[in-house]
Amino acid sequence: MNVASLLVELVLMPLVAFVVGLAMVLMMRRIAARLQRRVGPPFFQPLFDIVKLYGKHTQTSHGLVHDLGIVMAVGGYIAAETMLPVPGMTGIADKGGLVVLAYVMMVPSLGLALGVGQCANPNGSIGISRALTAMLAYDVPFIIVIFGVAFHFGSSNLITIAAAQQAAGIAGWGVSQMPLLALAGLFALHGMLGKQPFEIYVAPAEIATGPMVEMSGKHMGGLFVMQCFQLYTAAVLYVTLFLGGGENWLSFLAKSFAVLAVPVSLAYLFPRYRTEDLVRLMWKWPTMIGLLGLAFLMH
Amino acid sequence: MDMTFAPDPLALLVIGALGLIVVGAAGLAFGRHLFRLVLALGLAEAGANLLLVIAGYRWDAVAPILTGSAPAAMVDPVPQALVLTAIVIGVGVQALAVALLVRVKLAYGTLDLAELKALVERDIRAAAGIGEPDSAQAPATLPGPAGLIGERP
Amino acid sequence: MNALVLPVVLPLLTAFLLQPAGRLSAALARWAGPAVLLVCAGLLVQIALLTGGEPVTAAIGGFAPPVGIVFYADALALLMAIAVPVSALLLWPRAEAGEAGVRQSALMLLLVGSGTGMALSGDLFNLYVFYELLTVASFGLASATGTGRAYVATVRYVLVSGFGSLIALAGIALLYAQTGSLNLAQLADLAPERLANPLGLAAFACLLIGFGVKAELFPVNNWVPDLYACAGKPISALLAGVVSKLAVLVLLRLTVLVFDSPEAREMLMVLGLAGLVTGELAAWRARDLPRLLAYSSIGQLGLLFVALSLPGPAGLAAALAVALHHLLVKPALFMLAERWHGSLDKLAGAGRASPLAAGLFTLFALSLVGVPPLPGFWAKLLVLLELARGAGPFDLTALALVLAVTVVEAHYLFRLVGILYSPGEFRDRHSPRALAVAGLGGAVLVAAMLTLPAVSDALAGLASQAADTAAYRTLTLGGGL
Amino acid sequence: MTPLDTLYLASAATLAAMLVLGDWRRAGVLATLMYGVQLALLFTMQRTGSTSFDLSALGFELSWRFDALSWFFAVVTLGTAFFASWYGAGEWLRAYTGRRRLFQSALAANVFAMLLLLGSGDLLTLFVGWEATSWAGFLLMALAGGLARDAALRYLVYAMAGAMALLGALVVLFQAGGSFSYEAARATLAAMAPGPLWALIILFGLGFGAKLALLPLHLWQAAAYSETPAPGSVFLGGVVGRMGLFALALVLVGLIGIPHLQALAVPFTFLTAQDVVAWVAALTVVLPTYTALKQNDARYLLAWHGIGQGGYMLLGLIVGSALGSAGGLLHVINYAATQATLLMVVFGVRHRVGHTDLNRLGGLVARMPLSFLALLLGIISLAGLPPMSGFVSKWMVYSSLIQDGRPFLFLAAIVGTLGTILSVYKLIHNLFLGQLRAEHEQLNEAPLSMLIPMLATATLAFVTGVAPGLVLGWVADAQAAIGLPVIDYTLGGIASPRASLDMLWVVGVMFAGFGVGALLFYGAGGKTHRVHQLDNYAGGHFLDAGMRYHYSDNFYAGLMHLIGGWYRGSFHWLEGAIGSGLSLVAQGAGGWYRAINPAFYLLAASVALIAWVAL
Repeated sequence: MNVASLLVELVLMPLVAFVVGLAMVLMMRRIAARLQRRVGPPFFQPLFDIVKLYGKHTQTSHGLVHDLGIVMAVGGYIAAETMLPVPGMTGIADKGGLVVLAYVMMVPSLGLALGVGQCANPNGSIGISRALTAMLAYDVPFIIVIFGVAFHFGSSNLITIAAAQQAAGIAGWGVSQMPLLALAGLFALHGMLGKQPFEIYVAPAEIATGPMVEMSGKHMGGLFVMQCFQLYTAAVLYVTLFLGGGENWLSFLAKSFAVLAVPVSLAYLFPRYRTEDLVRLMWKWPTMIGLLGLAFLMH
Repeated sequence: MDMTFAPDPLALLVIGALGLIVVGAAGLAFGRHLFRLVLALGLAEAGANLLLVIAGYRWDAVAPILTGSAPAAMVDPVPQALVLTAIVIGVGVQALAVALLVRVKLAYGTLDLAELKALVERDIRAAAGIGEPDSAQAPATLPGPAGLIGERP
Repeated sequence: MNALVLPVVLPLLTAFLLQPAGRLSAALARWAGPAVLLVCAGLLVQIALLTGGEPVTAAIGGFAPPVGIVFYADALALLMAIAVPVSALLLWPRAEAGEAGVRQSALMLLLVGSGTGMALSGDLFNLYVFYELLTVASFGLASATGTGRAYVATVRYVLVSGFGSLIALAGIALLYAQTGSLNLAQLADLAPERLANPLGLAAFACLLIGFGVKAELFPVNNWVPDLYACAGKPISALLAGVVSKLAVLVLLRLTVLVFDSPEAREMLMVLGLAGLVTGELAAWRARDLPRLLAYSSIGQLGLLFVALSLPGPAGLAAALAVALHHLLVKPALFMLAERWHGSLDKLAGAGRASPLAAGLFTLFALSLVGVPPLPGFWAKLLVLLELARGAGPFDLTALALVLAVTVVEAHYLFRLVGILYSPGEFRDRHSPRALAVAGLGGAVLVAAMLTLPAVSDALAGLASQAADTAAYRTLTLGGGL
Repeated sequence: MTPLDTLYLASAATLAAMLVLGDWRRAGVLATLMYGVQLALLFTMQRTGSTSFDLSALGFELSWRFDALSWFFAVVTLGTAFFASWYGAGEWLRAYTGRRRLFQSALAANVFAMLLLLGSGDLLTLFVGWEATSWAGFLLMALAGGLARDAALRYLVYAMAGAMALLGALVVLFQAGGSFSYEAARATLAAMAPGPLWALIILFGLGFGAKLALLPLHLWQAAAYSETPAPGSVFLGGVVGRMGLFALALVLVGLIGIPHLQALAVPFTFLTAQDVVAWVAALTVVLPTYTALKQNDARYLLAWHGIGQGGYMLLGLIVGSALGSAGGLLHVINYAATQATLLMVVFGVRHRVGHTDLNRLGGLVARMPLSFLALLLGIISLAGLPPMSGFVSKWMVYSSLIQDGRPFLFLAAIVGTLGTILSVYKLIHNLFLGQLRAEHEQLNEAPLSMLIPMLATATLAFVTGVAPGLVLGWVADAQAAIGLPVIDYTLGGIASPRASLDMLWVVGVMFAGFGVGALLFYGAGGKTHRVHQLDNYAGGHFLDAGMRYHYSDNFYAGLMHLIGGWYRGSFHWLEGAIGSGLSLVAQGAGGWYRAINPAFYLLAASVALIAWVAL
């Protein structure tokens, strides 16, 4: 691959991710609205939200680290998108791989944590403490899944993983080969997103207690952008690992949206988990399912 | 040894000598009074000396004195010479011990070993400036690794 | 070579003449002792130079062995014999005026004479007599401080060593009953046929216990802590340093020449290990320096017995290395304890008050623990290598115990070093003589480290000579020079 | 004179110079320069090997030589010494109240001893170097007195126990093979029966593990490293524990060999010796890391992490594949740079504030921005996140575990990393973020003499993260020296079909992403208004500076609610139990000597026995 086309891909991949991510946000909000018998927001609402937040007159910053936190949060995901192969584009997926991606995805969280910490609001710090605890919770099943997939396909290169599934057809997909790991992965993915019923560490409903407490204006806008990327990344990663990756854009997008839509619809039915309960849940069921899946896989 | 009892005089003497040593040792082990200990030592020493004499004794021989006539079978003279030396040494040591006992009695007013032990222990501690010994129930002050600091709380 | 007799006879003679001489002139009484010791040391050195380390014998009174009493001086015996007057000179009691001073000097001379005799004698009963003489002298010296506790500690010492002597006497009786001789060379000749039986072993056990009292052998060593805590420190240094080594020398001759059987060695090793473990553990809990050193001395001598139980010249070399190291280090440490006698916790600040003493203590501690490249390490290494060579379960247990106990040793010694160097109120400084003795010990230690190849060659020579039973027998029984 | 001789001479000269000139005002600068000279000499030396002097004592040959493994560890040693000494050369030294000469000499002695250890050409020399390193370390740890003395004494117990285990192994090996040389040992070990081999592996493991602070021999390390004066702590934390890894690499990998370990089964189980070592390493990763999470002193927190990071190195090494062992070895150098950076920052804070209590600091980012930057880079590297070097080595370890098919070890490794992320966030949050205390409002940035080295090591950690190929060559040579498969590397990392990594691109894209993020943030939208650090509201109330609202104590309350009960202090209990047990025996032994006449009981028994034998 020549450098020029690679550069084009590197620019395009985050852009596509952003647009798709906006649509995903819209979809999630629509689903929530439908479940609550509401109409839901209009099509461009996510974009309008971002624009509105950026355009606010009062923009309060608590210092450079506060700003840089947002920069890291957004920038980290932009980098992550270039490591996720999509139909027709692989970016630098061959130079990183699954483990690198998993760790690059932690950089935005760290950025956010730094930004919140600088705000000197104890409620924000409590939110970060919860968020990191939650990360410890959902990462355990997540890494079991990563291990299983990488071991199964004999590589941690996402391109190889996707290609192997596509070559073997649906029977060769991760989800058919390792259903238990796929199930565990779904749990972990959902925990990672911080949506109902695991949203306590984001605490979107309680402004005063949570990481977002000092976020407003551009900071909030940046986090909104990050959320788009986050949804996209999680969905696409799952599709790549278990659902054969993207043969073409149509099936790829359909699978990605489905990955989000199905569990979100189910999860809305559950009440919110406390942090400790989240940890307990994640370390119990998905971890056990994942380990069982590994046991099947390795014998 | 066969089980029929034929009183071999030599064996009887050896048993007697060993018996003296054992009796003396028992006295040393169970005695509580210093003077009794010294006496027990003397008893045991007599046993040891007897053993040495027996080592060279022959029933069918004469005293080892050269008289100029044809030498008959003689008792081995060396052990007897040795025993003489040993007795002298034993007496000297016992005299010294008794002299020391006098000093001890003057210093502490008692010759009871248990009492002396406590007094001396107290004395040494006082001279060194050490408090009472640790109770076994207080391991926290032990000088071992158990008493060292852990990580900061 | 009848000059060999002089270093024994001269001090004894002077000891008895000292009392009347004291009446005549105080100065004479004061200086006669050291002068005689100097002469003795000089004589011995001259003999050593003349013989060049080759063994020589001397039959006393012209009676040829095995009937007469014989002296046997190989390099090892001469080394020990030289060590006696030299140590006594270095540790000579502080001059007291009048009767008491004269008495002490006489006792010291008695100790030196009998000690030299022990080093040189080649006859078991003669050894026993010198041993008793030395014991009596040490009773007097130990109780010389005149405090009540010194008397009590000495009484205890008298009882234990009295009992030890009679057991040794019983052992001698057994030996004589079996062989009809007490000459070591002749015993060595007779041992394979007459002593390779339970009775021989019993005789060895008796002798071991008897001579073990001075050598701080378990279980006849429980007089040690109290005595060293109560007696004057130079006396403790002398007893722990050179006197214990003389007893060890006797046991060494006995094991090499007479009782060279696996059972005897096993007995020696078990007792040595028991002493090693109990001594070091007790030292770990000791709360004042003199007793800490006393316990540690018991432990060190336990190691020495373990080494002594190892067969062959290599085992002997290991034992000699440990013995010489201890001979060098322990007296120096006791001299340092002269002023550091209180509770360990009260020594804080001593490092600042007398940096030289603290530095020397640290050096000795490092060597005792066995930190390379100090001599203590090489001594320990030799012992360990010989233990590993045996490789039986027994040897390996001993190996593990020696290693484990070293950790304990390091802990209590460096806990103390830590205390010495921590800030505190302790201000006592050492007497120049104590510092000089300790400094000399340290200097010799460092010199030995720097000339390690030469020292190790000399050690191997000593060991092979001492292990050469054939030479001992032919030389002694073949008549003197 | 060989290059190695020159190096030893330079190192000895440094020690001598510090012994003589240690009290001089500029002694620190001199020492730094001399360490620099040593480092330069090392770089001029051939990496694959050099020999030095031989000695002979008691019939044993002692020889010193360097191979690529020694060279690799020597670079880390001298590099850490150089930066640590620089750190302590300026204002720190002027403010230091302890004995300077002693301190400078102790540091130089440590370096010299470690070089001697690294150059050991046979097992006896290895032991000599090992002891020298242990005692030099003890000196450095103990010289601050007080708490440090107690911690050092505890270290000494562990170190001596380890050294004695090692000595035991050596003498047994000597008698089995007749020589202390590596070649003889290799041959002996190859032919040895499983039973004795297990015994030797355990003894070597105890011996070297004590310094590496492998579980369960880890309790001494945190306090001993933390209480040492700043540059000493940096040096100890950065590199001293790695000597244990060096020796393990030399013996377990170089002499015994990974295949032999794989073939050596634990009786009655399906485990092999390799599994056992790997699991010890994995537990060393996990447990100390979570102990670190509970620390309230920044130095202790970092020191506990140091123990855990040692586990990663051993884990990678013992996997034995080219990737894993390279990762383990690479982590040595990465970790040294990282930990040095972190400790320098923490001690910089201590220099300014006077303590490192995580509950009594906060908000220092505005006061000490450069320190913050260095700490940020450091924690990213310690947590093993891109773009820092800590990520690269950990990635190699993870990937090798995946390739080797070891899910639980992988899980343990990552759980350790997650714990690290949690606790390093606590570190940076409690130190630099959150509420600024009123008494710290006028605080200055750390002095330049301390800032430059910390930024330099942070830069090193960054550069070797971006271009790991710069140092992977050293690692590859070291692998070859102990007979491991050699890693195939590029400038940016690893190129292999099973797991590839090109940090040049990854970091490039990350920074491009940050650039875009910054552009989006600063280039678009309304102008931000920056409020003062002390201008805060919470729950509608103005928070004035007199109110303590920094959320610091029990930072992960929710998590601790869940896992708090798992901290049982079992190792402390074990240590205490051994100590008390020994103490009991010791009391018995002391009682034997203090009792009135026990000897006579025994003697009476023995007389009876002899009488029985005689009759």
